[in-house]
Amino acid sequence: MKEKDIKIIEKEMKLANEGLPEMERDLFADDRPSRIEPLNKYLEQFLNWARARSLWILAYGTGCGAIELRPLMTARFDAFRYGIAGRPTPRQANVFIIGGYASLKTIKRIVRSYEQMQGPKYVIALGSCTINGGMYYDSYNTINRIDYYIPVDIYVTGCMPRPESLIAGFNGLKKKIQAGQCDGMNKYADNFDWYKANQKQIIKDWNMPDYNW
Amino acid sequence: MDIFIKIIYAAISILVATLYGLILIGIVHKIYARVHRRIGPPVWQPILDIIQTHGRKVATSHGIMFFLGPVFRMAGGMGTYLFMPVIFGSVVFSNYSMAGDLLLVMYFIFFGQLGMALGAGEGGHPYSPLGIARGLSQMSTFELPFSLAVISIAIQYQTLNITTIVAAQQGGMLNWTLFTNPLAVIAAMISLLGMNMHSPFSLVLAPQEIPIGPPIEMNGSFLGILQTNRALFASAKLVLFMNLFFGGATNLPIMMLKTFSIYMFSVFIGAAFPRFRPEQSFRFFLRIPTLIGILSVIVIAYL
Amino acid sequence: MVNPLYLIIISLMAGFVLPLLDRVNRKLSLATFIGVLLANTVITGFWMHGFIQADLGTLSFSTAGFTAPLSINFQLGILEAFVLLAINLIGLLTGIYLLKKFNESPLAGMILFIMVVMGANGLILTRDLFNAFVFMEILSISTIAIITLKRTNESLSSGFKYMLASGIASIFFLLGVVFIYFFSGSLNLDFININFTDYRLIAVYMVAIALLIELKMFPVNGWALDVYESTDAGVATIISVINSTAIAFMFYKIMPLLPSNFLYIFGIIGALTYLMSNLMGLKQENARRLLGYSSIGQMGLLLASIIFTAGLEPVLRIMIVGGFFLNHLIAKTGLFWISGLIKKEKLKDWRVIRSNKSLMIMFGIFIFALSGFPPFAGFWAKWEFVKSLLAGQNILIIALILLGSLFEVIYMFRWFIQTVKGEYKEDELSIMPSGKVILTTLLGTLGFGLGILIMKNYYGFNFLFTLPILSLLFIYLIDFLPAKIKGIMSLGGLAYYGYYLYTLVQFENPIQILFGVIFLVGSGVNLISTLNRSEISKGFYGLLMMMIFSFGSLLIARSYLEFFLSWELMTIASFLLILRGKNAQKASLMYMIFSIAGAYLMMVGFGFAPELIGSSALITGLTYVQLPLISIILLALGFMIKSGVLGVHVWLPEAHAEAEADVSSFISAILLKAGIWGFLLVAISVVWNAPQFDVYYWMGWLGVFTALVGAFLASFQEDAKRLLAYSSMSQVGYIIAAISMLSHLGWVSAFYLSLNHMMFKSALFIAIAGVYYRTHTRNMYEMGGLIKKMPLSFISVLISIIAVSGVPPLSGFGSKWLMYSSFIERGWYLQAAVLFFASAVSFLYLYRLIHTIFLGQAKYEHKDVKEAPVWFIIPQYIFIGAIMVLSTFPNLLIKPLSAMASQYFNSNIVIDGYNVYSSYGHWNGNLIMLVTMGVFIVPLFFLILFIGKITKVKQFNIVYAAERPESPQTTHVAHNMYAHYRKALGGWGKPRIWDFWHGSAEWAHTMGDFFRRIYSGNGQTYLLHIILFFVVVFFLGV
Amino acid sequence: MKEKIDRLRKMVNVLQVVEKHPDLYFITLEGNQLVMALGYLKNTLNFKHLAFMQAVDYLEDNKFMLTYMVYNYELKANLGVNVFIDREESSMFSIHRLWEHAWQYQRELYEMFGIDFPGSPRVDEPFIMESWEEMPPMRRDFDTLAYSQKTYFPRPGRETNDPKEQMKKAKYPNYPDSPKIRRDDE
Repeated sequence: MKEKDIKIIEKEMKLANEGLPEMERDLFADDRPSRIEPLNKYLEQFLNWARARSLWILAYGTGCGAIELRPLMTARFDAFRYGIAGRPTPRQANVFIIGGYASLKTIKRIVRSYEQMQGPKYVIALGSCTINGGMYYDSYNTINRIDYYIPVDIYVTGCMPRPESLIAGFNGLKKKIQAGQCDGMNKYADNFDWYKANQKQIIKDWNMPDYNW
Repeated sequence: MDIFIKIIYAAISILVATLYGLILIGIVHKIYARVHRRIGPPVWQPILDIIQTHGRKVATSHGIMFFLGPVFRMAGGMGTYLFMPVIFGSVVFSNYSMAGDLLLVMYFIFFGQLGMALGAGEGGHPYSPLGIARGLSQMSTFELPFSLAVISIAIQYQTLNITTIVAAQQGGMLNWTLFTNPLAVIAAMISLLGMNMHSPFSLVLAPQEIPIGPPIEMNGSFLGILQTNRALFASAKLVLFMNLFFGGATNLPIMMLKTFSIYMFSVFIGAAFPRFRPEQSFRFFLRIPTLIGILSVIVIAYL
Repeated sequence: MVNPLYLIIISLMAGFVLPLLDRVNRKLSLATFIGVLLANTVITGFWMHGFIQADLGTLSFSTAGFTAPLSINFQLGILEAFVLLAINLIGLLTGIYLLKKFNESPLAGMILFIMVVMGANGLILTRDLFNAFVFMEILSISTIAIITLKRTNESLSSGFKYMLASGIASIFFLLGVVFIYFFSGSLNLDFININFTDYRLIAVYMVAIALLIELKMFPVNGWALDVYESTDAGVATIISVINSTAIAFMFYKIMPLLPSNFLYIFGIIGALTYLMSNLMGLKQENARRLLGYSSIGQMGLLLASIIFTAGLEPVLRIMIVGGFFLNHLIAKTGLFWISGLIKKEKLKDWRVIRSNKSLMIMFGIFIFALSGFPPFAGFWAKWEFVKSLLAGQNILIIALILLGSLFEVIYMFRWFIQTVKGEYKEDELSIMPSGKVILTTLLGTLGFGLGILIMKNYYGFNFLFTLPILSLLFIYLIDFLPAKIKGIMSLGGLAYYGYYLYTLVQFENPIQILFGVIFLVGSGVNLISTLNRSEISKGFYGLLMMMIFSFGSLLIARSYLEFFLSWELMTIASFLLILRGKNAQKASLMYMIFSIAGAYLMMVGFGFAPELIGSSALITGLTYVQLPLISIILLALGFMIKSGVLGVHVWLPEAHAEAEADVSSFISAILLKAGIWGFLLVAISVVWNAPQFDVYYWMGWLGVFTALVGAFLASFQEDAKRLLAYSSMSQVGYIIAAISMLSHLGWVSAFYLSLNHMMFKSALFIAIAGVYYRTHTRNMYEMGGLIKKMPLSFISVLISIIAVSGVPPLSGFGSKWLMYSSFIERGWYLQAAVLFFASAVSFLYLYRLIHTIFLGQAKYEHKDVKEAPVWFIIPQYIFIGAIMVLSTFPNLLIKPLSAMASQYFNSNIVIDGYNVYSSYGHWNGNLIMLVTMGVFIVPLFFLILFIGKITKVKQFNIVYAAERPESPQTTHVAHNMYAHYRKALGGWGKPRIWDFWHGSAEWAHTMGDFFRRIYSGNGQTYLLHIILFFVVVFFLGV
Repeated sequence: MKEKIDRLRKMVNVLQVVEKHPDLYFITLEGNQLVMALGYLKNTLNFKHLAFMQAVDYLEDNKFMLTYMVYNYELKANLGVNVFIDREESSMFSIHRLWEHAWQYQRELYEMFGIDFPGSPRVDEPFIMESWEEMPPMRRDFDTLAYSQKTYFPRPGRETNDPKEQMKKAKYPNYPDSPKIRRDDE
């Protein structure tokens, strides 16, 4: 079989959704995420330009770092002037800020929310805990490397990083987006099985579909 | 040939109105930011947002009705706009006002709302019907003072034809309905608060209660269309109010000035008041504004 | 002509001979017994035949070779012959019915039976007062004896009470006779020719009171109830029918002697008896006692009718009195017989009757006959009686009688419904003696035939007006065929009927064609949905066709009676159709009660209306008469009850919800329009002959608030059909308000709305029927997400609700536009605002309907639900197609409708191409459609272009605050969806009208119970009643 | 306070009384008398408020110590009630009928230490450790570092410093050692 054919078959392959009870399998979609190529280079450049100026954060504080988002959005630092706005639903947001440590319980929700975001989507990992576990590196309950579970575009170090560093992170993200280097969505689709295996390794009661559309 | 020119005119008219509506929203953001002592986003931020949402590469759909919901909404906004004359005496901006009168416009507003409600309903998210139930209920209550105001001005001008109503208000500021029939205008302006869904009447989107209500499942281009419509629809409503109560407009700058002022009315009230609970909002509309509306009808019809 | 003496002689002879024959053989005596009764019947039959053949006048037969006044003389006229035939026939049939019993009991029974019949015959025939007394005594004593034959404690005690009462009555009678003789010098009724005024009054008064006591008038009738309760069915028949008839006839004979003010009081007593005994009957649970109350009531009615028809021409009088008499005779005999067959005391135990189909049908026939439904004699009698009472301005009597009749209908139908629909177990089956069943069936057929006879011969109704009944009978004959065949036959029949009406009857007015389309074409399309029935569906198509043909008759009725007849037939058919629903007991009873109340209002309203001139259809005929205000109000109220206007709407949701799925659409879409049609007819009359008082202004308000309240109530329903029912109420409110405007534009919008409502409401009801057929639930919160399973139904519901809501571009907007324009034009500003509010509220229930059923979360149990059956889909799409065509080309409809309305008003709308101009605004339906399509297509293409890669997800793929949904039930927002609105409405959201009607019902029952207490069951109390009655009535009269 | 404890003594066997502070006493009771004592404390001695409950793992003694901290609003004083329970068959009476909110603490203790409270509502539902399959993580014989390294993909190259040493080395080389803080239990 040719490589091309294998790709097509992989694309069409449905997810097993084995974590779900038989009754519920009809209620969840079982499509695999797939790689999406841009239509046109110049159009994509234009869109990236716009994307970089309209960053919609998912309003989901996954850890203690979420406390830094309040000063970021309010009068002191006013991130809205850069086109950074909050959005209450992952369907509409395109930036996901992992706010610090991700516990076992949270990582499940992070994965779900990340998968429910519609690409192109970007992840900012905030604080040391997301990089190597930070001060919780030896905790039984805190994951050490967030990029083993979802693709990350920008890390902001510190414990806690102040809003200024967060804004710096956003600026970095903007530059990356405008340069067309933020391709987390496709990375996730390409390495879907690897990510999924990592996730499943720690989330033992996997009671959701393999990909939360 | 005539038809093609008409279509081109309509397209121009809609484009202008949409851009104007988007800028209007941008200005509102700016004003809110200034009230908060922030700098605020650029006024063209809504346009960037729309490009961004349309630029999403993937989208999820819950079915045909979900797919068509935003289309219905947009059609409702475009239709509402197109069935109104925007600028008095202008050929380009007279739109399709010959298709019907004020009643048509009032009912076409529902077209988009109903379609969107159905689309959001198919999304299956519980917040959608919650928001819609709130929205429909509130809509039914603020329609009452509004319809009383409309009836009042229909009696006043002996017509339901918007162009004629505008024509009757020409020739000086004192000919505006605002001064000839102030009670009706008060009732209508209060119901405009409900229509614009700024706080204290922001029951539908209610970010802290049912974030963000009906469009919670809308993503990508669906959202983009909804946002475009939000701008167009806002300007359509403002144009309607301008035509009915504030003497209409004879050229584009006047139109922008007037609609901007009308919009600021609800914006400032929205910036100053916290949100009502649903039943408080319904009761509010069914009390004072309705009484003012009834009074306006009685004053015009029988006194 | 046989000498009437033979009647007496044969009976007396038999009395002597029977013991001898019985010695020989019981069979022989039984044969003689039947022979005597048969001979009586045959003789009276010959007389009747003779009188019908030739007008012989009245014949007088004297006895003992002398002529009156020297001897006792018998008078025999057509009246006597008729009554004699009737009671002898009943005597014969009852004799046969009791044959088995007589075979086993002592001989005395037979002899006493013959004596009763003889006493009754004598009482009817004789003209001599003292002789009458003798016969009365024979009658009473043999009745008492026959009661006590049963030898149970109850029957002995009731016989004793009877004896007490009849003893006093006899004393009064005898004293009265003595006084009469003393004052006038004669005992012969033909020769008493003085005026009984001043002190001489007491003479006739005593005689009359004696007869009233014997006739069991209120309140001196406590003893009679015990008698009815304790005796055998056959004996009760004798007392209720033979005995009472003879005494009533006696009263008729002494009537000329009575002064008119006393007659009036006696008449009121009769009517009051009817009212009170029916009121007390409300609370009864014992079948025999219930029948007793009914019998007493009927006697009161009979008495009132005898008295109040005194001035009428003889034929009419016979029609009325004879109608009541025969109706009572047949129905009551039949019911008593059935009670003998059932042998159950409690009303609810009568459900065993369902084991015998023909008996059950007969039971229904008797109940319908007793309640005064066409085609039975009671219907015609009541109609004519009310008319004649109205001519005499006796409003009080009408009120008493109609109220009494309403109560009678209530308990009769409650009984009927309990019996027909109650739960019953197979092992409760009791084997009925087939002979008696045949007898009962014979009796029922007799009653039915009699009614038809009156209908055909007295009134000479057109074939078309009997068609509903004939179709019922015909389809009953072929009821064994499968439902599909019957359905297709019905459809064919309906098509031919429509064609026939259109071509041959020649509608006089285009409005008839409009309503013809609503009634007949609408029914035809709706009929398709019934083809889904796979079982035989016994009785369904007969009733359905009866209803549909009645609609047709309503259209072409040329007189009030034709209209009312068709109306009542429609009521019967629709009632029975509703009753077919699984849990329709309460619903159908409420429907019946409200329908009957409405029908009575209409009856009185028609009675007040002036006579029509010529024989054109009502829609033309009514334009030439000026209806008095009272008539307008009553008729309008009657029609509004049928269309479910605010205040009397309580039957509507129940009936819609509980009727079978495919019947509901008929009720909502078409039956309600019958009310509209009637309302329109009244309005047409008003347009030409305006009344002094602007009653239509208030009806307009009523309609407006119906629309608003209906919309609110619909929004708060959990049951899909109930929601649609309230929605119908709301829409009917619009129509009523629009008609009430009495303006051109108003009527155009009313017509437009009527047609539109028929189409979208049919489509909605059929769609919901399809959903119900698949999901087996009506609760909307138990459904959800069916759009993927039933897309076709979804589309039709979608189009329909857009049409209901009035959102452009569909046809609903046309109606809204016309309506608001007309309201503003007419100057009804505040009404228009309320309607705006109502139509905004209607979005609430419409969204709820479509969302909770088709959108949101699908349930596990509906995983394998399929699209509705094709028979449900076809009619929906016919309606949807029609809606779409009319939406695109609204002038197809507006033009003819405008022409219809401009017969009555000056047209003030201008139609220019696709433009419609009113004096206030304009509307171009076609352009709106095009623009809407344009603005719809542009964003659609835009979306398709820009959407990117789209993934179709399933119902649980929702953003659920980073969680996943627990189950569809907890994720679907459906139950109590508008709780916040209800909360906001506060006290305004309470069902006050329900409370009012419940309170009324409660009150009536309490009153019934209260009055029932005066019958303590104690003989002495009864005597006290009699004495008090005697005194009070006397002083009332003086 | 003392008086209250004396009154308690009449009811139950108080093994040990420690006064940390005039407003803070700790007493040790026998496990089977705990519920009775707490009930008496709550209803009669007016310790109306259960501030918290906690467990300490005495691995060496093979015991858990449970501490119930109750508070008296009149005295404005805390009383810690300690009981020792067996570590192997760790189980204690539930007190959710005395203080309804205790069920939440008991659920947490069940999850973190594996101490069972029979009859306590929802005691076996996961509190924060969804899908935890190892031994209860707060037990001292559970090696979290090893578990974390085994499970959570540790990022190589990480350096861990003692904050005190690090600060001293990097910023304040001349800073004197702080006097050793004496702790009561030493």
